[in-house]
Amino acid sequence: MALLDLLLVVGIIAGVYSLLAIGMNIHWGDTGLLNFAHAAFFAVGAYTSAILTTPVLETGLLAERVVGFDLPVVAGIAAGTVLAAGLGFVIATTSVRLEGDYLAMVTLSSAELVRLVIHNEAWLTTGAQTLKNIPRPLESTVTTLPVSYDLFYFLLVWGLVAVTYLLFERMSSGPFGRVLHAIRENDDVALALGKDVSRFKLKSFAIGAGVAGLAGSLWAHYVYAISPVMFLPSLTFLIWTAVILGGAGSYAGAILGAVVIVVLRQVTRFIPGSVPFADQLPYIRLMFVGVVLVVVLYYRPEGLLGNAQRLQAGTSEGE
Amino acid sequence: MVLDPQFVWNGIVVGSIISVSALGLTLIFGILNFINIAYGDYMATGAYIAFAVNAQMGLPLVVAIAAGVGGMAAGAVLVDKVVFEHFRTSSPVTLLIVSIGVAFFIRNLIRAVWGPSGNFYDVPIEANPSLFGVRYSVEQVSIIIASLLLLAAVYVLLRRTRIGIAMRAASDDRTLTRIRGVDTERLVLYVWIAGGAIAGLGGIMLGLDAQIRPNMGFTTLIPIFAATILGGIGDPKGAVAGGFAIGILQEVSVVVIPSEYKFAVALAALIIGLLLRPDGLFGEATR
Amino acid sequence: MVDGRFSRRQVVKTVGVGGIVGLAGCAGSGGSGGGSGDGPIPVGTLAPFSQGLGWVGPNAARGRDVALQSINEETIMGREVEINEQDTETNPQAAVSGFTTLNEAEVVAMLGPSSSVIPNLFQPIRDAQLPTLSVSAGTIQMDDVGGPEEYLWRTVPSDAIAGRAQGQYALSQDFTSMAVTYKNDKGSQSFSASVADYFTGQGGDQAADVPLENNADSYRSEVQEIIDSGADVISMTAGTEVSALFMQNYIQAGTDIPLFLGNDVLTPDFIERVGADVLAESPVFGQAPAPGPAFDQFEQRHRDLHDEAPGTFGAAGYDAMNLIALAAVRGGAADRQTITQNINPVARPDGTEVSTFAEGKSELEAGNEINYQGASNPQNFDQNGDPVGPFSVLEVEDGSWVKLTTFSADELTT
Amino acid sequence: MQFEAKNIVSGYGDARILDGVDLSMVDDEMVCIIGPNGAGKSTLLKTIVGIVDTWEGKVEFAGEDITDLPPERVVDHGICYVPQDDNVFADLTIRENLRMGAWAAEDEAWFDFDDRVEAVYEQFPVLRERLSQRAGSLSGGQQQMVAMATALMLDPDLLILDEPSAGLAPKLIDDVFERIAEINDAGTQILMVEQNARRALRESDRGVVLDMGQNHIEGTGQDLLDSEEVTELYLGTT
Repeated sequence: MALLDLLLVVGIIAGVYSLLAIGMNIHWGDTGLLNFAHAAFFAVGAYTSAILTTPVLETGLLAERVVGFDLPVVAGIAAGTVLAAGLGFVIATTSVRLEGDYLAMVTLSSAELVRLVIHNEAWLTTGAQTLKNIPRPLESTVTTLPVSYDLFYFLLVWGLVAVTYLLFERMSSGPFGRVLHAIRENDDVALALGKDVSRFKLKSFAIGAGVAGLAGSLWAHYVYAISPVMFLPSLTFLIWTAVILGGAGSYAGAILGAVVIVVLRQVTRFIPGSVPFADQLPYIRLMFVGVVLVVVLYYRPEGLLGNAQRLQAGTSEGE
Repeated sequence: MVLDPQFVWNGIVVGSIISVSALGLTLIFGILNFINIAYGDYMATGAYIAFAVNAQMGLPLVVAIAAGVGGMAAGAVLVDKVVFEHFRTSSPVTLLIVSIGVAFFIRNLIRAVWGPSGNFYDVPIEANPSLFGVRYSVEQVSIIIASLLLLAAVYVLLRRTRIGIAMRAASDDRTLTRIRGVDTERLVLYVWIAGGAIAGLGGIMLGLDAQIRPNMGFTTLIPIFAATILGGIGDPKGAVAGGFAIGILQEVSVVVIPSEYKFAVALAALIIGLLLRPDGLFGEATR
Repeated sequence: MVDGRFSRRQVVKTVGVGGIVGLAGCAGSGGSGGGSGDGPIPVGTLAPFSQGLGWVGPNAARGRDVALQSINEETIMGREVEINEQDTETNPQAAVSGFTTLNEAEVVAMLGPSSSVIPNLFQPIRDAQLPTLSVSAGTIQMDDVGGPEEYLWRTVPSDAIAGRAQGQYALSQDFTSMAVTYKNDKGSQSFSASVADYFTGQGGDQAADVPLENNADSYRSEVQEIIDSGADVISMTAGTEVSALFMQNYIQAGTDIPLFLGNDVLTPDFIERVGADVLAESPVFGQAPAPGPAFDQFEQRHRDLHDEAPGTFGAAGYDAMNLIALAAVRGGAADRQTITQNINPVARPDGTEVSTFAEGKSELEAGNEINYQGASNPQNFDQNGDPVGPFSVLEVEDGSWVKLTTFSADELTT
Repeated sequence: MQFEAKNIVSGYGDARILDGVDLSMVDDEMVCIIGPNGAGKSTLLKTIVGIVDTWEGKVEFAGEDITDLPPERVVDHGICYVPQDDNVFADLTIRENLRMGAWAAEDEAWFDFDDRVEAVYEQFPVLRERLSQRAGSLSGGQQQMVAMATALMLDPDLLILDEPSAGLAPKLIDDVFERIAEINDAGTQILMVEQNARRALRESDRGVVLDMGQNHIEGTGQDLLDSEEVTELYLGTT
């Protein structure tokens, strides 16, 4: 039983990461936008949902939060998704015209700015302190059923992954997706087709950010408590690795990449303390992530499930 | 609100460090034409090599600085040979992502070798002398002098020497530079040597003024990028001006905004800088 | 680092021996787990071993291994303890999967996590009924949580108590205006808020409130801001890294405003980092739980085992391991319920005072109740599983922290 | 000197642009390549100087094989090339541009930079007073002068020009062709691609018509100008 519990928990984390990767894939895989603000969208989803669904309960010296609504979880998740999409839209309106690597720097800075605000505006977010007692959806109902809550949540998360996957797959192969692909390959081509490139980029950015916000909400309602240290840039980089590993442009690849990353992290937990360099293990693991990123980009730039031809059209500029 | 001149002095010190670091970054960008996220980790590597020589092996600081600067110059070349060289024809975006992988690797290698917590060089901590109400330390004065010397040296290199002119030419138009008979791969080598050495020096300065930490470079990367971008990426003169602007703004900002938002100064400068003046303070578009 | 490898070798040795015993005894027991059988008793350590708080886990683990050494010599009813370490980083995702991994490994008790992730685990700990002793979470967010019903204790005192010790001493020195400055994170905010609350509650003024951003290059401007605020005493709370940099900038500023440090840095290591002479010359104070009678022998054994003095939370790790082991001995079984029910009894004030596992085991086997007197503090728990005990105010003299005065537990809790 | 390109095949990516081009030149000749847009004229020049890889075929100059040399090595064989666009370093001063032109020889004992600059000024007197001006701040015609002056710094045996008159005002076009003729008279072989075909053929010793990546017609400049087919298909009615 305990092993099943572990598998479910790892599965839930992998599901949340998959949603993040799906959101990143519409930006990078479909549209060719470099989004380095994913951790911020994740954070906005988590915090919006948490603030909306908790009352102002905290007492004591560190209880600085004065905002809380105690709304149903569903409202929180919906609002988290929408607000994250809104943030994506705002960031994109200012910067979507910038060239790829400049966009990366603006989005990275924006994400850090968001984190700084969350960290310091305690009246809204509890600041550096943990925002705790976040309710789990349907907890009282599920406990009356003969299934564990983790199983329920696992099914909920993966159900949403499946729905999102189908939606995005359909969108990507439909007319909207074709315009995004045209933009990814060359702004000018899309322009020549009479498409308002900026507007499509904005939509893409907002949609992907919304999915990341959904992931954030789901995660907040699972772990009971959130704090700003969960949303460092390294999370964004990890999702990048997942998307590139899985294959930019492929939603199945994005999910696969996320699952591989989460499972790899979990597997290394079983390495006994007796192996050489065990103390350095956490660092060696991250070094390995770096190596994977470079090696994949060199030997298999299209990733595990990506489409090599499309990739070539999108990213190699030549001299 | 009274502006304590101490804040300005602090800003000049921080600005010197940012300027030097931004200079190395912009040199590399000029020729390689991609944003190297691992640059901050090059700085940290330089600082740690010097730490190993100074605090762990007990050799004098001067020797340690030479080792850190030289070691990182060699390190930058090594990273190029192992990684970046294989991506020479890739797009700037691919290279940026590759550099994230390199950054992950280097930063965690440092943690694995030297541990995750901070260290200091073997320099005594004592009350600083003060002049006109401003406290200064020997290290700070050395940092400012060293950065001015370096900035002058790089200026001379880029304006007066043949290699320097070729570097500027290559950052302007790589193909035309080859047509003129320049082996740009060799130039790239020189740029990694110079950029790596400057990164190492910037890291050591930062370690001297602050603390040696595995992520010291990564966390300084945003102010450095802000300086580079504010000054016009690829433009050394702009990088220096941007560096001092960011450094002073950041330190003086505590008078007007809560100190927990000090870091936001660089973030905001970067965002606004990119949005309003993508070509930099001095305005000549490099892209 | 050399020290890390050294401690690891020790664990490897004990695990190795235990493993062989386990193989021999465990053949038939299948999945019944660590709670029964003759194999090694699995105990978890869930702590930050990497990222920002990456120093906490190793420090506590080294202290734990000192206890482990004698526990595995004496054995718990013939069985050794086998440690399973999981890293929480500072991230709930890592904490949750680390916790589930330990739960899956059927550990019977856990040396618990830091304040950064503990709120994520309140409920999972209750669900798993896994007795957990946090070795580093001082946060006042935990003041009203814990005790046997919630399977949760901590072996470090609440910041509220430490804050009072600092505030009382400051007031007794006739300081009236305090600037508080703290690393802008959860733990330091908690400590700092306790100090300020007590100080202003007793009639003092708060002159400034200056957060110290993590990863800053210098705190010179922050130091200057504090000096400019006109405070006559500074309360500074942060971990070793931020404290060391702040101290450097404070000393360089040449100010003579007295400075109180937080709990986490009252270590020989910190003196070494900042410099013994300069700390002795500056008006710098700190406060720490008045160490239990066991501290000196713990420190010596720590030096013998690891070749270095204990770091912050080392003694707390030692105490937590001893409490778990003694609880199992007292209850006569190494399972979660038994340990949960016996933590408070082995630390009860009316028992015979013991300060090592060997002493405690022989007293328990002789049928006597015991009162474990820890290395980090006496480890007497209140109803929320928080230790209460006396606090000392310290200053640096000749390269070590020496006691100036001590406040009794009564003075601090009333 | 003998220049010989045989059966050149090359292109970009998967696109085959040149499909077996032959070209030869002898001492002091000025040869002009004309042809419609997309015929591969510029690609031929880029292939010769090594910017575009040669897929098949062979290029020889003065008896040496230069087929697979990178651009920076082609210069060593006395061949200098002036691209059509982006042919000066905009951020560099004129003097610095000239120094870049002299790069390949600056360390050689026989080479005297100042002498060479003097010589170039005599051909392009307008440059003299603008020495420390940024090349990017010059007019299009002046930039073309700088580009040619830079290419002449090494006193090349073969000068390759890609559309030297593109985008220039008519008066300046005369000026440019005058310079080109002078350079040729001074003993430098010239290979150029020109859009302004009539004018170029008039100045040239020989002309080559390139179409669909292959040689089409070849002859002296005058022959081609007189040819009805050439006039009709490639020179238009201008």
